[in-house]
Amino acid sequence: MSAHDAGRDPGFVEKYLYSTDHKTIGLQYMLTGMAMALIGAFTVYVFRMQAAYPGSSVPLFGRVAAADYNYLVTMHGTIMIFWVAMPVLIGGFGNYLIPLMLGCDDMVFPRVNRLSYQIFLLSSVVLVASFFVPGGPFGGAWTAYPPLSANSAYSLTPYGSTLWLLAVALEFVAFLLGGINFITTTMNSRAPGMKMFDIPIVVWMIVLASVLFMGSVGPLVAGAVMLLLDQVVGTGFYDPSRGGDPVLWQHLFWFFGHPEVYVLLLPAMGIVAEVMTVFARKKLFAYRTIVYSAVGTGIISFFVWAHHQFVAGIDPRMASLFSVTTLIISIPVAEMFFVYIATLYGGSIRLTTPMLWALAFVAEFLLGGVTGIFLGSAGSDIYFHDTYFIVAHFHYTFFPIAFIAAFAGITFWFPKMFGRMMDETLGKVHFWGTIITFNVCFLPLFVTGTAGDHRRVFDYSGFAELATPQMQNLRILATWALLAMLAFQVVFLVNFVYSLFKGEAAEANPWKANTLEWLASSPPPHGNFETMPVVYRGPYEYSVPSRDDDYWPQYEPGDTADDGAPSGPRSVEQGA
Amino acid sequence: MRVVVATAILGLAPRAALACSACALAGISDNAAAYVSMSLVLTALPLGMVLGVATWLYRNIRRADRHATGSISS
Amino acid sequence: MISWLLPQASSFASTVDGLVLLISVIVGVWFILAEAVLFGLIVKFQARDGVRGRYVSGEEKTEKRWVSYPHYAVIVFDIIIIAAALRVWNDVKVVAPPSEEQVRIVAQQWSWTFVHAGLDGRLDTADDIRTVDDMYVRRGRVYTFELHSRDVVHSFSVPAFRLKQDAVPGRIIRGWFRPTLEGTFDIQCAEMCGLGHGLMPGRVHIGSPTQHEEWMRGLTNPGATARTVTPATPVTRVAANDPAYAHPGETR
Amino acid sequence: MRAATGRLPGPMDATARALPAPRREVVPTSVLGMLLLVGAEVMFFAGLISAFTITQAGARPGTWRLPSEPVLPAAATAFNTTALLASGLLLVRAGRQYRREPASATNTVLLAWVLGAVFVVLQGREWIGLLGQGLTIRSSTLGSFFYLIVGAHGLHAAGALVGLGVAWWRLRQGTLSPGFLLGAQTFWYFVVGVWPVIYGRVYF
Repeated sequence: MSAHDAGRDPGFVEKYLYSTDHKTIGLQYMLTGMAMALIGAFTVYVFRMQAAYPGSSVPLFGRVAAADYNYLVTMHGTIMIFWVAMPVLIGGFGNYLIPLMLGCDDMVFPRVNRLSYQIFLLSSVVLVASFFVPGGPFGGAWTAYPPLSANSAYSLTPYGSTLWLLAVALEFVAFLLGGINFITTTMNSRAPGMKMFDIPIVVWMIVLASVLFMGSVGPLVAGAVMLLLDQVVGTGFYDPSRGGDPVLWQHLFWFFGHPEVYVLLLPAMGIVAEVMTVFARKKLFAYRTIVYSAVGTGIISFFVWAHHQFVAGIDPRMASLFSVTTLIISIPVAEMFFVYIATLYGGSIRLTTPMLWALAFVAEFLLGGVTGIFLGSAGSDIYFHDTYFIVAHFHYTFFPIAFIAAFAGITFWFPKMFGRMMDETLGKVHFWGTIITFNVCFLPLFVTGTAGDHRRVFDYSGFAELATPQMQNLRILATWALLAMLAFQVVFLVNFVYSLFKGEAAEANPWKANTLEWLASSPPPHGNFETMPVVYRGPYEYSVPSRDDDYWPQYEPGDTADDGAPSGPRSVEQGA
Repeated sequence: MRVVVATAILGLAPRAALACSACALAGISDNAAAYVSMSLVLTALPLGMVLGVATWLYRNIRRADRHATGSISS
Repeated sequence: MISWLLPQASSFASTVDGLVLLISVIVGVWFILAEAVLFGLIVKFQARDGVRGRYVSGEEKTEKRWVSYPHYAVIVFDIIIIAAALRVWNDVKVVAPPSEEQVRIVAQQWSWTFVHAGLDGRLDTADDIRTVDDMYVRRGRVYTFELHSRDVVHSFSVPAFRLKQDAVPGRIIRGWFRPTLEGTFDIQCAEMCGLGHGLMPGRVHIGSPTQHEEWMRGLTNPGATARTVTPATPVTRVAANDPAYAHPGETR
Repeated sequence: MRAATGRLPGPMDATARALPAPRREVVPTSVLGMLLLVGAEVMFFAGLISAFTITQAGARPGTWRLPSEPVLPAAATAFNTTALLASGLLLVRAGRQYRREPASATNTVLLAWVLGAVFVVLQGREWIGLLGQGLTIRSSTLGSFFYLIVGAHGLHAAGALVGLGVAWWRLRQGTLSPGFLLGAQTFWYFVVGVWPVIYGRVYF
């Protein structure tokens, strides 16, 4: 507890709404993300109902017109990526975990951190406000290709598209400020004794993700400013009749857009690593390999963006080049997954709810990963581009990232965040309900996509090849699975709220884990630790043979490895 | 072998590029060149900057670690 | 695999399908193997009383090889896929056979206009035939197309051809196809192009040489050319479907 | 043992806020934070410059700069550029003076600030002139890019001047923390350093 705060009870506003405490900010990010997820879920419910039963009146919404369908798919994509995955994985877990896991009291720039959340909240408000302006919200897909997005004569949403763009730009500023904090804190505020390779993987991953984000977001912000000027001032940056170039936006967008995939993937991988090692009681297999693979993934991710534009009219020779780099990125990512699977070998696996989510992440993401090969290969992307095959592919990557990994993290750190355990039975019902319905929902979409079903189509009746009863049955199957999946999320919400008030009280380290956040009491007070921890070893010393306990916390004094000369666990490793 | 042949075709016969929008308009080959060169700049710049900052950090972290251990032994 | 769901109506359709099959086999085997190992390990190493986990750092060479060998295999398969993918890409998008027929495709919100070269085989002559939403081509001929857009980015997609190409305003994009199957197939707009994006269907009619000639003659005579002046069908359908279209900008 | 006493006294400990946590600053926090921001800003300007270059190369004849529009005053701007560069050099000098004896840097910081302000004011005058001659943000693609890029830089310069001004005020009051000065310096170097690139690319 910092000196000026000691002995003073902050009021409600200062404690919960206007706090500089990283834990409060992290939870604010997470809860805002969860609230936005409800809007994202509602949009998908409406447009999937329209896809399954075109023309019928959707309960709670009414009849879906073409413009409604377009804005619903646009908002679903935007919200789920920028307002759910980003705040929960980066803003939420990043803010909550980094100072705790590094063993310090707060971020290095606490007020910048608060500003980051406030800007993010403002961006959410702007986005939600765009639902209520004349003309309706923006409906030009989350990629917002101009001239459609640049000119309201084409998009017919004069205010919606501007508010959408403004919201996205504000959101980027928020995460930029957050990223500065994450990186600086990790470099400068580690507990004494914590070397670079004693940092838990999840912190590494969030830091690398922030580096990727900050390296790639600039050009998109530049492009967004240009688009904003096109919309508001009437410049012609993307208007070909006035010397502009519409393809330029695609480059600027995807230059950010593809690293963004890894910005989200890496934190999810980090969360899964923490959960897996704890519940397999295993040291993480090849820690350094994971860090290096993540760095490699980050570097290569800057060379792949144009694979989103194979058929967009770019130079076909350039497309060949990007096809090669895209397949190369499968190498470090595959390496990470091999390492994760290898971590299970020789473990003592406990299938608790967080562990189930973590294992499901690996199992489900594998399918998302391998189907990406079809799209990275320029030759087959000609066919698959903008079909439901792509939709199914990226839901097999983003759903594990934004939801499965997030559920793993929430169920794992819930005792730390709120001081109470979550209910295991409800957790498992929620897990199985979500996983089964998720697969039933998206596997049919691979089939319809392969049959030529293209995206964002409000009504298939004009397409003889797509309007067949077989295709419609698959769509209806996917929609019903989606409805069931949404229904199962109620179980999670009930569990969350119930456990928040009535859950079994949690001790400081209920999972017998090694990392520093488990030293603090549950929930940790402002300032985090009663006495600041000192780090003696790496974060994954589970099942060390020479010890009675099968875990060995980082903060527990013991055989300290001196520089260069491995002792304690490291000598064991050499004997093995 | 096919890769070699393909690369050779791509390199030697740029005129065969048909779906190349950037080559289709008169005088627009400048545009294609600008796209390629600016892509290189945009890709190399963040990597270079990150590499620079990372090197600087790495040196300082090593010095800090050495300093720390040194002060203990003394 | 795609051919089970959709006919192969162009000369390169089977090439694309072959690539998809190759990738499916390779990644399918990998996927099943990886899942099998994952589930095998989960089942085998369940927590049991009195059995502790093993201490494996994974930093030793002998341990690492269990990850390295599959990793080298991934690289090998990547190279195979890259080679195949580039060959197909090259055949479809980079190198074209000599042109035999020409057609100009103009995309706009929300219809397709096709300018057929007519009997003289050249565009921009008096006998050009313009049709809306219906393209007429002859089986077995190499068509080169010019893709234009009048307003926003569209994408000319013919699933039965395995062909897709974006239409970008301000640019002329060229490509080719050779129809190999007679019949009528869907044309889609595959890029979000606004309100009527989902209502922008077109059809490609592939005919035998005699059928095609009949079409050409039928479309050239005065009675049939009236077709070019009818309003694009999707626009009227959009208007009927959506009140917002009739009064742009008005609150719904 | 090693770890328990492993706290490295950072160079800024004397004036940094009282930290209860034993922090090990491997590099000055404010500089690292500012460098990360600057990195993202450099990418922002790189995006603008690349958009400028691509659009210029792809523009059809007559759509880039209308014949009625004035040529950008490269020669007059050379003077502004010199003022800005001189301001950057002065700030380097101020930093050295500050490390020897903080109070001695006051006038150098002020001079650097004034030169920076001269740059911003002269750029503003240049804009007024160009607007009068018919080059507006909507008149042509060149106009759009000119006002966007130079304007974005001008905003950054104005923001950096506020920071530098606060640094000068605090220096005079004797309340300046080294971290604040380092942060303000880093950002000003970015503003100065990115300008020659913009000048070379946009004005010629």
